[in-house]
Amino acid sequence: MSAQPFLIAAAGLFSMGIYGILVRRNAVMVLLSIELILNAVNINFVVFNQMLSDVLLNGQIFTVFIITIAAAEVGIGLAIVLMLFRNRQTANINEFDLMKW
Amino acid sequence: MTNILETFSNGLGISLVVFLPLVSAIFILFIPKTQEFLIKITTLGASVVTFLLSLIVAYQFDYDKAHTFQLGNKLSWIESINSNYEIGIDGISLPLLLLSTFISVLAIIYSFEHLPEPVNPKGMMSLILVLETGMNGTFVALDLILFFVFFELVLLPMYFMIGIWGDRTVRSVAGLKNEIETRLYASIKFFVFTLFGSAFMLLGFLGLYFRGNKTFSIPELIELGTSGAFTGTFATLVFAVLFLGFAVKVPMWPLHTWLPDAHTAAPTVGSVLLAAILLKLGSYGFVRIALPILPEQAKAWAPAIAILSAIGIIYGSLACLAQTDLKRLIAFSSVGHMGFVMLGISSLTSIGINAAMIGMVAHGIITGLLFFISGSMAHTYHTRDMGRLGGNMKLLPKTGALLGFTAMASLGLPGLAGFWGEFMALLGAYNPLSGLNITVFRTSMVAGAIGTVLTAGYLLWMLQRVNLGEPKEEWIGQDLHDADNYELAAWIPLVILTVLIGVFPKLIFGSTNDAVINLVTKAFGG
Amino acid sequence: MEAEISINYLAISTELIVIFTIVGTISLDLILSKKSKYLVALFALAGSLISFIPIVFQWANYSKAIVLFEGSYVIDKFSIILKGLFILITYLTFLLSINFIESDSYYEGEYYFLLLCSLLGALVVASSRDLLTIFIGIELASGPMFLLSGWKKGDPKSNEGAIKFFLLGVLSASLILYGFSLLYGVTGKIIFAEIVASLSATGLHQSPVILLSAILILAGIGFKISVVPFHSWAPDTYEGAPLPVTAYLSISSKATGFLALIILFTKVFFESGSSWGVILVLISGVTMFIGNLSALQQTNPIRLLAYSSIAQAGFILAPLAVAGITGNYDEGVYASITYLVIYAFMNMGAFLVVNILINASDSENIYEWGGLAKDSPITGIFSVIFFFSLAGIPPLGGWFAKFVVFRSLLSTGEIFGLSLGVVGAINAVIALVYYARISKIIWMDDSPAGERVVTVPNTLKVVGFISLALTVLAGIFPGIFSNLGEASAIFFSS
Amino acid sequence: MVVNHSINLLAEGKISYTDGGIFAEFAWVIVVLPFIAALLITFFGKNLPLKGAEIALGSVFFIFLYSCILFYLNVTQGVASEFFINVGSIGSFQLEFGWVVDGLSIMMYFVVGTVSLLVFIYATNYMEGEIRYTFFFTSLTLFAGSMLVLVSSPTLLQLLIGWELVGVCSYLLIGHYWEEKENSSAAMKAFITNKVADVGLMIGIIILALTTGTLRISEILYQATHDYEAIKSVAYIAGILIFIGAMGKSAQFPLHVWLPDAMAGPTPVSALMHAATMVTAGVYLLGRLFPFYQGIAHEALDIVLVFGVITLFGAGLIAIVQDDLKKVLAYSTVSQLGYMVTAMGSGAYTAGLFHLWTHAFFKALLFLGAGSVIHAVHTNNMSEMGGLRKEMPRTFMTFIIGTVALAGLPPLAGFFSKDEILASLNHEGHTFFFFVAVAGAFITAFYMTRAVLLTFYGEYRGHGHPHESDSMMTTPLLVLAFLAVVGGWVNIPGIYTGFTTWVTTRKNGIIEYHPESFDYFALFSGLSAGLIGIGLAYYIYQVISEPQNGDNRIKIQPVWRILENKYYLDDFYFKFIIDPIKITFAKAVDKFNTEILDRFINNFGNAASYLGGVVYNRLDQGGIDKALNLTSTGTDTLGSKVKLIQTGKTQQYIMYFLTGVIVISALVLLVL
Repeated sequence: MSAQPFLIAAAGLFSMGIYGILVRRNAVMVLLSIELILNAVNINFVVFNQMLSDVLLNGQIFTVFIITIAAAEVGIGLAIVLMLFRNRQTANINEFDLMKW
Repeated sequence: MTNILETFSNGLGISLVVFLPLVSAIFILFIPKTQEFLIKITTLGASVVTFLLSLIVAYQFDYDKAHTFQLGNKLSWIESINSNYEIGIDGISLPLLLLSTFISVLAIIYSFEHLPEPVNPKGMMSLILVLETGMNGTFVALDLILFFVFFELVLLPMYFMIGIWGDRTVRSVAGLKNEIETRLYASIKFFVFTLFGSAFMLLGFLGLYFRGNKTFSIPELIELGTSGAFTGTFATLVFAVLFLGFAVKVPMWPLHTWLPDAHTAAPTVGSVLLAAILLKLGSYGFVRIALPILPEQAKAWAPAIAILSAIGIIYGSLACLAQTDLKRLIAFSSVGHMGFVMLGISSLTSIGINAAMIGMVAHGIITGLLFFISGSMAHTYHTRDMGRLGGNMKLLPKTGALLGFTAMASLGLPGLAGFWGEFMALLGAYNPLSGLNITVFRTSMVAGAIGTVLTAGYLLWMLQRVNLGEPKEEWIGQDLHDADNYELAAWIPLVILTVLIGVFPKLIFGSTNDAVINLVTKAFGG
Repeated sequence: MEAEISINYLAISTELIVIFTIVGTISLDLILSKKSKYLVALFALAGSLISFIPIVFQWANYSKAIVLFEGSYVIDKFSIILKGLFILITYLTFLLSINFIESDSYYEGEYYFLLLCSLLGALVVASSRDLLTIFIGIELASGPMFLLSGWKKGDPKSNEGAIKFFLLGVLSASLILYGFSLLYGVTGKIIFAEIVASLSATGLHQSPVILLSAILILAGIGFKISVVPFHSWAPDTYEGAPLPVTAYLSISSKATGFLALIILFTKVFFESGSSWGVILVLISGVTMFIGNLSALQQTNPIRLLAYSSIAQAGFILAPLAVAGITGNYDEGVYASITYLVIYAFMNMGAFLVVNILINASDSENIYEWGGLAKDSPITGIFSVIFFFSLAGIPPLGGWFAKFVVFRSLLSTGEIFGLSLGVVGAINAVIALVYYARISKIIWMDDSPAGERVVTVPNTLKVVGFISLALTVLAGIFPGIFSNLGEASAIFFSS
Repeated sequence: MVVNHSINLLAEGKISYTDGGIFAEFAWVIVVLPFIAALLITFFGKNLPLKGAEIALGSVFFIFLYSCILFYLNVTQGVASEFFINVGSIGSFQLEFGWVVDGLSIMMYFVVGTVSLLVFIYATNYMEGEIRYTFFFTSLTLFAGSMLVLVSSPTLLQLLIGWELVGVCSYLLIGHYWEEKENSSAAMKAFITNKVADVGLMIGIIILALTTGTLRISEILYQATHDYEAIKSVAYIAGILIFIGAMGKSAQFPLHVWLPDAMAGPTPVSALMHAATMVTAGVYLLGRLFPFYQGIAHEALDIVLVFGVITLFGAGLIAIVQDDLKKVLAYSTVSQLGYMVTAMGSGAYTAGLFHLWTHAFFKALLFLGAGSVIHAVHTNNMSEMGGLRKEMPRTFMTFIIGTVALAGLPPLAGFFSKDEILASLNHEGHTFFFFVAVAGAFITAFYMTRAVLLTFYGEYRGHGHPHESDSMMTTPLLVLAFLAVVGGWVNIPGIYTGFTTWVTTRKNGIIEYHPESFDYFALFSGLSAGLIGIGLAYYIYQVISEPQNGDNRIKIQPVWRILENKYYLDDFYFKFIIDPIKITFAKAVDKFNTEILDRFINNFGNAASYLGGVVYNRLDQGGIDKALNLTSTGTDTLGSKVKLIQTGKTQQYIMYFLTGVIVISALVLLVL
């Protein structure tokens, strides 16, 4: 089975993630968009692993690590967003422009 | 005793001359601010010892082999780039080294009682010492990188000297919207100009390094350069950047604009050191580095340098005629005098380069003295405006007499030091190295000769306005102090030296001549 | 795979000590009462100092590379030097932080814990030789920084800086990952040596996929080293973060990024250097200009330092860029690393000065700092040394850093190097203006607020003198960096 | 090309001479002594009983004695030798000082020694009570030394040094009363005018030195007279340039303008420097280099002649219209210097020097006499004098002797020297110049008689009661009067031509015409011109009117006005040379410096700053907004969507970031 559809799907996911990051105002949604990108990467790794029949399963191991790290990062991200929300009563990232010169 | 001297000849003597001031400066930083006398006496002691050491060096120097680098050493410094702590002196650098140690002593003597506001002996004295290390080091460095480091080392102390103790007059400057304090404008202008030149100069050094067997050693590069290793576009580019670096420092027209501001704004000691030594770093760089390493390019550029020098001479003199500020006038006179030095160098003959050497020393002594005197006067009168001065001979007879003497020396009076540089430079320019455009050089020579008239003109006019006539109303009854003992102690040696060199130029030529002949023969074949 | 697992624990003892310290710190933080929390700090300080011991030992003994985990992890002189640097910088950051952390009611334990985690990440990056390890290293190094940059919880600026940093950081991580996935997809390997072998076998060095992968990785790392156009977060985040964290960000994080860049681009993509080299040349030149010109405009010292460090990054990048084109990696890496090391200490000093001066003047506007040098001459001297070192004025360390960069740029005399050299020279002059401005203000301007009492805590003095000693030493005896050349050579031979 | 100096130049001269022995060897003492004396006066003078004058007097007395000894040696056995001290070498070029002791220099030593001694004695009294008495003697002693440096010089280098040193002394002494701006301006004028001339001299010396490879005068002259090709090619230009130098110092038209102004100095100074010694330096120079001019630069000599003649005539005319007694004498000096230069120009070496010799005595006498008068009446203006012959008999008597000597009546000194010049002109066939010179003699006699009548005859028109000066002042007058009488007897054609022998006793032979007996045509012309001049003046100023009204008789406009305005030469200089340089050019350069160069530099700074602003504010902190706004307005579909993402800083950064990625990808994948 060709790997192409999967890769295209992953690329699509990636693009959707980018779009989300750029367009969504809510910080949580932006976080989720980033998750999309990470998942696109995950798909890539798994597909490549299968496609190349990597006996060491490097791709899959990588995926596991990425999932872990993604979790950690979302944790960090949510902590920051929470903090922001506490201070500013909004999670709309467009309003964070205190330091605009 | 002899044994000790023996060890000195192995580079130790020169190294001490270079680093003793720096070490003393660091030592001074640990003396509490309140111990002013201790600070001053330590500084003086350090500089005097340095001067004595340099005299020992001069004593040990073998004048029969003045064309070779002597009393030096070569120690590993930055192995990874093959840059070494290579030092040594030859007949060209020796007089300048002595000048530097000597003027430093005088500057410190002067500073004993004449510290500029805000008074801070600790800061001032340590800066002078750091400056001295930079100056001495530049004259003994025989490695391009070492040279560069010392060359740049003088920037910081001078920047702070001008910036902290400089002239606080607020004035408007063409092109800037807001008025600015002279010292702030001058200090950053000085710094940026010089750094601009030297940043590119460093690129040039690197170019030489990569084309020249990966060595920064000046003697080795001279060997390479004189055997024709550097040619073509490469050499042109390198000479261009070296020219930029050195010409800014000299300064040559039209890169001189930092000079009047810096000299005018600097405190007295700063102006003295700036004029007496710092400007020499540039012209010394030409003689030590640019000419012997890139002889072909030097030939190609020589007419241009001659023309710029001639313009500098005339331009500087004319600008002097328009000045009302005493220090600024003297500053512009430096442009003219250094024009003579560069004119001598550009002739690429042994006569011309010898002229440049003695011109450098003479300018150092004479203009140094002029700045001493004018600085002291500015301090006494609280103005440098020549329109308000007048009758100085009556008010401050000693200062006035010395000013008169120095002005005479500055206008190139035969029998005083300034004469040789001017006369011999013109002599050199009349018959430049064969192959150079004679018309250009002779025109430059005539321009230079006319410059001597203008020089006489503005200096005598200055004397008339400042020294002669009846004192103005505002000074009568004022408690004006004539030169005190510290000032005289700093000035009289310069006066004596001016006369000595004027009467017996062999003091300089005896050291430089062999070295210069060797340089010219090697680089230009005669 | 039934190979016997034998691990050279001595070789990774630095990392182990740091891990132990991390665990110890967090445990102590849990155990200790509020009053004795200062012990946490002491523990962290001690741990980081102890971790330096193996570095010394390893430097003395490891004349050739020690390879662990089937080539995934390598300890050689190159990595040892950088580990030493990371530890020293972290130690100095601790010292810088002590007063800061104590002055407010911040959580002490976590602070040290997070910094040590970041240190561990940096240590890992230095030795990593496969995609997974290096990725973990990078993430471990930057993850804690997201939190630390938002450490001033009550300060909206800090929050804002943190979220910007975080979002861009995660984005960059995902780009790096996407690049990695492509690399893996083409070769099927994750260990660098094997990837290279596979690429040479298939001859795909210049294939679009590999180039795309390189670009994505470059973008991701470009964020870490804050080069244009990936730099925009830096000023905001720097401004918002606590000052010691900012210092750490601009030194250690940046160094980590450069290290990753060096490892990836010289160990993996070195054969496609002619393509990315040109890009790096452009980035480097533009970065210098934008960084320096923007810095000219700053009145906030931290933003000024932020842009200054952006410009400095351009300088560090320059030799690598040219090395990519000329293939003379040895030279380029030596120059970049030397610059990086010297930059680390002088920048640390600069942050120290800014830290003291902000506290002394209670103002984040440099134009209100007039006359502070008179109130505190020691700070004045520090400022002269560090800022002019950053400007590259001899005999302060910065000159040698600039010098080696110029040297490597001109080494082959090809046009990119020459142009970048000229750009660098011009930028050195521009940079002088704003570096000198700070010295000018504190030394030459009059105090707007009369005499101020400036106390410099001893810990800060220690940081200052260590940085000063290293900065001046680097300027006067640059010979001490000849080891870096040797180390770079070993790095390439392994 | 450089000839070894061991070549025996002794073979050149026609006259036998010796090396002068120990006195020649130690002649340097008289050169150095004044400088030491000047130093001593500076440091100790004020505390001495005569305030330093004794040191000055002592030193010049020694010079006088020494020069007498040398003079005696030269007269009896002939002396010619030179000594060199090396003071440095540049390249293969030797820089040497030294001293030359030969007939020419000994003659100058003697003149300097004698006149200096007398003037010094005179000045101790004349300057008594004046401001800066000690400094005056310092400068005067310094001048004596400098003059000796100049005339003892065996190299062009030392000559140049002495040349400028006397210039400085002149500057110091002219500006002695520098409280008045006029005086310091006069001093400046003297210095600058001379400096202008020195440019010529300097370039001339440079050319000669580089062409011949030596700075030794004797060697240059050797080459000049021995068919060396190199020096021939530059002889003309070098000759003219050196003459320009001489024109400055010896006040030849049009560079004479400084000398009349130089009368601002105290009268002894005028007598010593601006009449007897310093101003003759140019003539001395021409004499020293005479073999060169005569041998290979005779075209240049023609030019010398022309300028000499112009000067002698033009300056004489101006002297007629002066009211200031010293100015009369000053213009007279210029005119007489013209005579000397004319002589040199016509190839009459001895005649020129002879006139220098006699002129030194009688002009010094006249100046000192004038000084005596001025001292008594406290004014320089003859309109405020008159009738002084009764009050000041000794001054009057000696002044008359000086006048007669100057007017050229036998048997006084001026007669012989002027006659020899006229004879030479006649002999060389310069008929026109001969007649101009004769006319000059007439003018000389006229204005001197006028001056005498205005000063000593008629009624006293001034204030106070003038009386005769002290013996300290009148004794020098008497001595000089004696010399003015007998000075000419040393060179009487056909009877005794000792002077010719003296001054031609030198290493480089002089070939010139020596009249064996009087040229009676010249003698008659000159003598009658002088007599007519005296007679006419006497007629106008004494017979047909009172002396003070005599001027009205001859005021022929506009000639008078032109003369009063000195041919408008000063105005020309100021209007067309000095003011443009000092005001227009200087201001322009200064403006250029501050307004253009500095502005240029500062604008660089501004540009960098502006660029920084643009980069930071527009590009770094907000550029993407604008860029996207611009593009989105054009695209409807994407526009509304994209607008959403522009406001937030964070997303703008991300946008920035991603744009970077895309651009780079495009670059790498598409372009490279």
